[in-house]
Amino acid sequence: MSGGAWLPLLVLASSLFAGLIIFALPEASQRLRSSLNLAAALAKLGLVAMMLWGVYLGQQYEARYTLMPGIDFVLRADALAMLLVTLSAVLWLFTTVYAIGYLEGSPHRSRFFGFFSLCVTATMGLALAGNLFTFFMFYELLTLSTYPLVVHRGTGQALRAGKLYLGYTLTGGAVLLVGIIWLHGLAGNVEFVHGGALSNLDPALHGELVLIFILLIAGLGVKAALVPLHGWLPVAMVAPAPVSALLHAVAVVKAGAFGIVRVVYEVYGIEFAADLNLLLPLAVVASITIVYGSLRALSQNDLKKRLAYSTVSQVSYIVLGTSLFGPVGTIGGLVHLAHQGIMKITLFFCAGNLAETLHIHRVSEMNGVGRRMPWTMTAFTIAAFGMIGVPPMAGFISKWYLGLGALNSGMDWVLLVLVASTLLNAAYFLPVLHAAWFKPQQGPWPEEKPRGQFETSAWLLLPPLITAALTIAVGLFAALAISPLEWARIITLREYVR
Amino acid sequence: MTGGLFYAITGVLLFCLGLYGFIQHAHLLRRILAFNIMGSGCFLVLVGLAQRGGQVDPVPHALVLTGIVVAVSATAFALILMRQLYVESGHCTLPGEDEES
Amino acid sequence: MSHLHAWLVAVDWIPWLLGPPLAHATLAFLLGPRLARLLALPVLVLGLVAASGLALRVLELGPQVHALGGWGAPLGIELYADGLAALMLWMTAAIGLAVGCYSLAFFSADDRRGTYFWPLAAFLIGAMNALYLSADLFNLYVTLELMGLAAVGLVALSSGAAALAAALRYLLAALLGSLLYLLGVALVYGNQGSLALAGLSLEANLLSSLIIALMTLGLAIKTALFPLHFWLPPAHGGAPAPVSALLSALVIKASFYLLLRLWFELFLPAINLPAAQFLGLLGAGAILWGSWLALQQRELKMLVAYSTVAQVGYLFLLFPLASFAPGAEAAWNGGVYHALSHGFAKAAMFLVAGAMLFAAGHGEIRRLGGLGQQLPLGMFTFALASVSLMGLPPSGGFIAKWLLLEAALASGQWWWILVMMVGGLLSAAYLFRVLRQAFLPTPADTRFRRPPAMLVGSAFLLSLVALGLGLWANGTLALLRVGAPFTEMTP
Amino acid sequence: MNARLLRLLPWAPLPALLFAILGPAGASLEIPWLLLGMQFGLDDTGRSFLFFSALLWLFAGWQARDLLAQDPRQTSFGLFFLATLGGNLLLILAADLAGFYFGYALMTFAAYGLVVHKGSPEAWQAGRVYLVMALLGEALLLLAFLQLAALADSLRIADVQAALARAPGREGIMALLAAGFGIKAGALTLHLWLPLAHPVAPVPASAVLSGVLIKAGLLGWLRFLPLGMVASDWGWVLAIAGLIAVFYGVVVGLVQTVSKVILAYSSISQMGLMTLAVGLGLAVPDAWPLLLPAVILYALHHALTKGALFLGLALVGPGRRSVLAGMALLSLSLAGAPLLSGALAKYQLKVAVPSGSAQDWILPMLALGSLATTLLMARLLWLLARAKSPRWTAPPARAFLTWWLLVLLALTSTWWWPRHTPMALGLEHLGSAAWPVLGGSLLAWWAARRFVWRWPAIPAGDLLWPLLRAIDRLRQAARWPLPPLDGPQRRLHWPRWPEGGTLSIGSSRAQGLLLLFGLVLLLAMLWSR
Repeated sequence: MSGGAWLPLLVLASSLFAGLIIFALPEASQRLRSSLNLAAALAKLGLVAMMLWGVYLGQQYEARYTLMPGIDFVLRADALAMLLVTLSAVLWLFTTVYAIGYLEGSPHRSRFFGFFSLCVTATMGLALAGNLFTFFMFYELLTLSTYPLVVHRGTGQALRAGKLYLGYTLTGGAVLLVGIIWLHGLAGNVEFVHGGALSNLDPALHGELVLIFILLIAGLGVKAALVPLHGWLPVAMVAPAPVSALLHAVAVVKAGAFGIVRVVYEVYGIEFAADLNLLLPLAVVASITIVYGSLRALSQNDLKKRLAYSTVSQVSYIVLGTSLFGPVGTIGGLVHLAHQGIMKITLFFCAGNLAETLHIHRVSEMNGVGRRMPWTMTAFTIAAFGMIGVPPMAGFISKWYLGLGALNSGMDWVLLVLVASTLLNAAYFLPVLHAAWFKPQQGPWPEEKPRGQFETSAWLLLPPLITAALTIAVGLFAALAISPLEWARIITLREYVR
Repeated sequence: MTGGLFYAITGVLLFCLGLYGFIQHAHLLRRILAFNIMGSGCFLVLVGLAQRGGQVDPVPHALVLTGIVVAVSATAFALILMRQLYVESGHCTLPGEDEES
Repeated sequence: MSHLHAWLVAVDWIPWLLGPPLAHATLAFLLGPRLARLLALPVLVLGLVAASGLALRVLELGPQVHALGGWGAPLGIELYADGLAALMLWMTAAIGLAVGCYSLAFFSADDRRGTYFWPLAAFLIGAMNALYLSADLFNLYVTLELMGLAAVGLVALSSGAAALAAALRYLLAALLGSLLYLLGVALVYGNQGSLALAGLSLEANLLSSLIIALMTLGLAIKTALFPLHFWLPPAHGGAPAPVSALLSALVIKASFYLLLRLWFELFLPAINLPAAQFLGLLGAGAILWGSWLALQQRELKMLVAYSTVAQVGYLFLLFPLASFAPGAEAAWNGGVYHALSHGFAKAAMFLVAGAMLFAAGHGEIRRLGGLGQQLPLGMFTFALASVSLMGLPPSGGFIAKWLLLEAALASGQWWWILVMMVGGLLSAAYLFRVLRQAFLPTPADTRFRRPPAMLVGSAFLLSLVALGLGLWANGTLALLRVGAPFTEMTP
Repeated sequence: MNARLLRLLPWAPLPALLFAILGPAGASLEIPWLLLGMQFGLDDTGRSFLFFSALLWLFAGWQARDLLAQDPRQTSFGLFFLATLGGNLLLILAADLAGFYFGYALMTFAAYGLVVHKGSPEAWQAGRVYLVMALLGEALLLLAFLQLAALADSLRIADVQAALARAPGREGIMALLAAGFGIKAGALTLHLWLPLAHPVAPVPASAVLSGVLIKAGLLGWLRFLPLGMVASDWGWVLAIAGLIAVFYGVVVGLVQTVSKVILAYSSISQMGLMTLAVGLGLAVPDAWPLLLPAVILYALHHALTKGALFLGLALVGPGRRSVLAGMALLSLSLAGAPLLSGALAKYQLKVAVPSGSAQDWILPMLALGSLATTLLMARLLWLLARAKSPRWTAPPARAFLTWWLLVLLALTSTWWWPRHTPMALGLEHLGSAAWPVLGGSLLAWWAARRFVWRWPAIPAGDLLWPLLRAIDRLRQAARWPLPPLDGPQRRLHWPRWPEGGTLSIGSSRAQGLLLLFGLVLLLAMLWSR
């Protein structure tokens, strides 16, 4: 069954054209820009919902265009793609709302929102990409469209961060490109297929395939912030809070992690990857990243930096799940793709609220902030507990499936990694919560004038509250048919049962 | 050694001589002259080598004529530029290259 | 639509590519700048139509031969157009049109430089068209020389000793290159008794080696291959922006085109691996050294000029990669594609650099902060062009890089992969030196002028084409395959 | 809103209480779309735990309403109180792994809010220790749960338990479970947080912490360990640890000077008894059918009694001798004095101890444990009687009323609780129940006269401090890259250890005390034979 090609294209176009129009808007036409942004986000959400329903019913949406002989540009909405697409569409809406509030009155908003939309377009594109070539196109587009967001403030620090970001991601992109082309040379046009397409290649090529795998993972690992390729991420947090939220939750790191998922499952095929003994090293790298990121997060006083290192750690859960052979681990990795996004975006929203409302940037300044901004800190608390993996938050579901997956695949030691990470997560989140809720405040807040009837502007407050509610909901109602978990299960079914 | 080959070898020698001058000298006039000597060498080679078969080949003649036209116009252009440079800067050499010999 | 299509295919466009520019040049020279300005757009549009028509014709009917005035080879001049030539012609026409529009705004009607710009530019375009269409070695020499002289004249448009010196340096280099080439031609004729490219083929012997060395060297000088690039930065960097665009985008491509033709039609039987690798090595040197120098530049246009030095290096990677199968076809395609996309991107970049200079009143990169607000479309254009130069998708540069990498992997020459990766990163490094200015606040002492819309607009269109080359590779490559030396390998 | 929250607080556990009493046997509910497919069920064990938990929560809530009426942070307290309550009830009712874990975690984290409620440095320190250890426990449990779920391929706790009994690698999982729940239950060496955390919380919170929350660990053991299914040597480890804890809690508790700390150590001691029972059940599966009701009964008794004791602390004040009398009754009950609820619980335990060689040394130890408890309780009462709180405002009368109601319930709880083996109130049992209490009282009386000022002061948290110091040394030595979690406060209140007067073995008083102790030990062994 084919549902046609127009839907994936429309999904891309909805943010692409919004972005282009926004570029052209004069700085002053704020209302128009905001409405356009929101309208585009809502339109995209609607389109994605349509597509999601179609995919659920087993329809195929595919747009194909031959770019070069032997190389097609393919957009295909399969179940796995829809996971990231839906996540991005939902979180884009919230982030847009948040960004409108966050950047109220600051300069260069046209540029900001323009690139913001481009960034989402790129994310959508790489989610929908039907082969490595298409994936790479959007992967690099993402790099380019996020750079202006990272350096948006134009300070020296931001520019340095941008430089580092580019250095890492462009190098990663180059390595990835080599891997893709090499693979292209060996196997022709590598489409993403359930179960992978490489297992029937000549066994003599297996050595090369291992090398290619290393190249691909190294290239993707930069964005996924695998240790030791993670250096850009903690620095890139100088960007405005909505950007950090987007980078850490949906766009950049997810691009890397998602790519790894695609490579393992739909290029190599998990069984073939297991035959080549590639999974264990991947799991080890992911585990090291998980523990290392958490350890570094412990000693960060800057709140956003702490969150950034936490991202380093958490994103590798996805990679870890990917490297566990067997459906349960797969579910764990995939579902964390969505869960981590929801939780981390909440945390960054809240960090942004603190910075924007009270000019709090450091953990040591957070004493007693819970009483000044109870709603924000409630959202933060929920997300933090989710990150730790406390039931019934989202993180628990991920951790549970990852743990079971590890046991099923015979990698029992992964449990220890999970537990160590849980403890470390607690060790760097709980002091923050303690300071916010239980410590007395030190001196008056810098700005005590209330912004509206809420503790901060409603634009800033609503998104984290909603995502925090989602954090609970996706965990609590994980067994419901519309939850990410169920969707991950559908993907896994299609991945393993051929 | 036929006459043709002799001319050709002379042409090659001229070319090399011109090339040496072109590279060695800094004064622009000398370089332009060197260029002309190189050009002449080329033409000699062209005409000389074409005579191998014994009979006269009309094609190189046509070519050489064309080539001379090109060379003359190039020379003229170069001279004008050089003059202009002298007017503007008072030097007949390119900046950074001093007359040594 | 189909009528238009049929008509485009039916007409023999080759004369239309030569006559109008040359006529325009003559008229412009005789009748002065006002008429030249008036005529410029029609002629350039006609050129684009003709080039498009020819491309379509070649695509559908195969390589085209046109005997000028009804005289065939050897005495008459026979013109020949295959896919490669059609593409180069189309690039010349398209960039020519954009630069023409740009120049209309750039040179005001009473600008002294305009008086000479129009005839010289038209002459340059005509000469290039002729070069792409020529099918024998001597005609190629003549067109090469004509093109060189016109280009030098354009460089000399800027007043001042520096510009003159640059022009002279350029002239001397061009002349030296031409003469080396001419000597090669003479030797070929002496050896083979014919100059028509179609029937020639060298055998592997000492003389052939000498010929190859002479001609390659001569053309390498004209293409500004490292380490013979010394003349390029001052000439390209110092000339007025539209001239820089023409030179950097088109002129060096013409000599490269010639080298490509010779190497894969005339030289192929006589070349050996070390020679090809040597050219590649020089290309690698160009990539690294040119990028490194570009990183050091303070002036915007000099940075762009050194970027050309670096980008030329990629062109020369074609030789080691395409000389020996496997991967030869991909390398060939990639090299040509790089020439194309670099042409559009670099033209856009130089044009927009001119607009930036106009807006800021100076070209010092460090003080360009705030341009992002003042010239948003300009900055965007620069960014688009940069994307192509960095070889990032979706752009022509990316397709080129992809094909070259594919060839390198297929033939196992992994060292070129490293070079290309490092080169790509270096180009990102120097281009982002400019792009980051978009995010800096405006310096206090800078006052911006608003450039005419045409300046940025034409550059923007060019950058879009550079981008479009990445999206429309299929058609472009199909055209390139017509008459290509590797057709036997196509599926 | 704040006042209303507090006013409504006590009624929150009421539905649970009613359900525990009236709920149909074997009631179960499955909500497949919740979490990982949530299941609830009410078995006999669950009903007992639900009953005493809800009951104690009810009373604690009542008292909180009165005691915290002036507290500026009463809303915070109320919210954490409710959250802890919710977690507690959920874990009791949950019949699936994820639901249980959810409740357990909710309870653990919410209780942190109760522990640090006062916001004093001591509270923070206690909170940190509590949290670190609780997290370690959660981690161990997560390890165990994941393996269990993988083994059973089901999340039903019953299936999981059965699967564990069958599994070839069960010993490791059992160890994880024993340790993980042991932290909550305050098992020996895992109890370090308990004497710190229980005392710093507000009185109503302390009551539920000590009365109910530590029982969650016990419930975890009951639910997950393959008790009565398969024999494991871990059982002996648990049993011995429990037995040692009985005395360890008393010994360290005796040297405390704060009444709430004494109660906390008493909890350790009492939980030791229950640990012993669970351990025996694990070691000797055949004994479990008898041991299970004993454990449940004991848990019921201890929860209500300890809760009442804690709640009573807030009511003891000048001119409130009657409260002291109530406390004395509760203490007697705790020690196992005849006719009170503790005696029945202890008897139940005694008869359930499996026959065989174990009986020979366990039964005397139980008697001795009663004696020790008596000593500890005497110390408590002695402290309470001497205490002079300068600023003490009497709670409203209804607080006393409800407390007395609770005392009544606590003293008689095991008598009317239906599920225990009938026991005659024969004199022979009366005697065996009475002598340790009598002996302990005498000993206490004598010791109070002689050793009042010469007790060594072991800081609350006992082994925690040397442990922390060792970790700190290690960190300094190894240049650990991690900074201390929370800067300067780490240095707060690190008691020197031991501090205060030392007990010299060479002194005649000490020798006398030791002699007496040995004598009583001998007696106990002879009598219980």
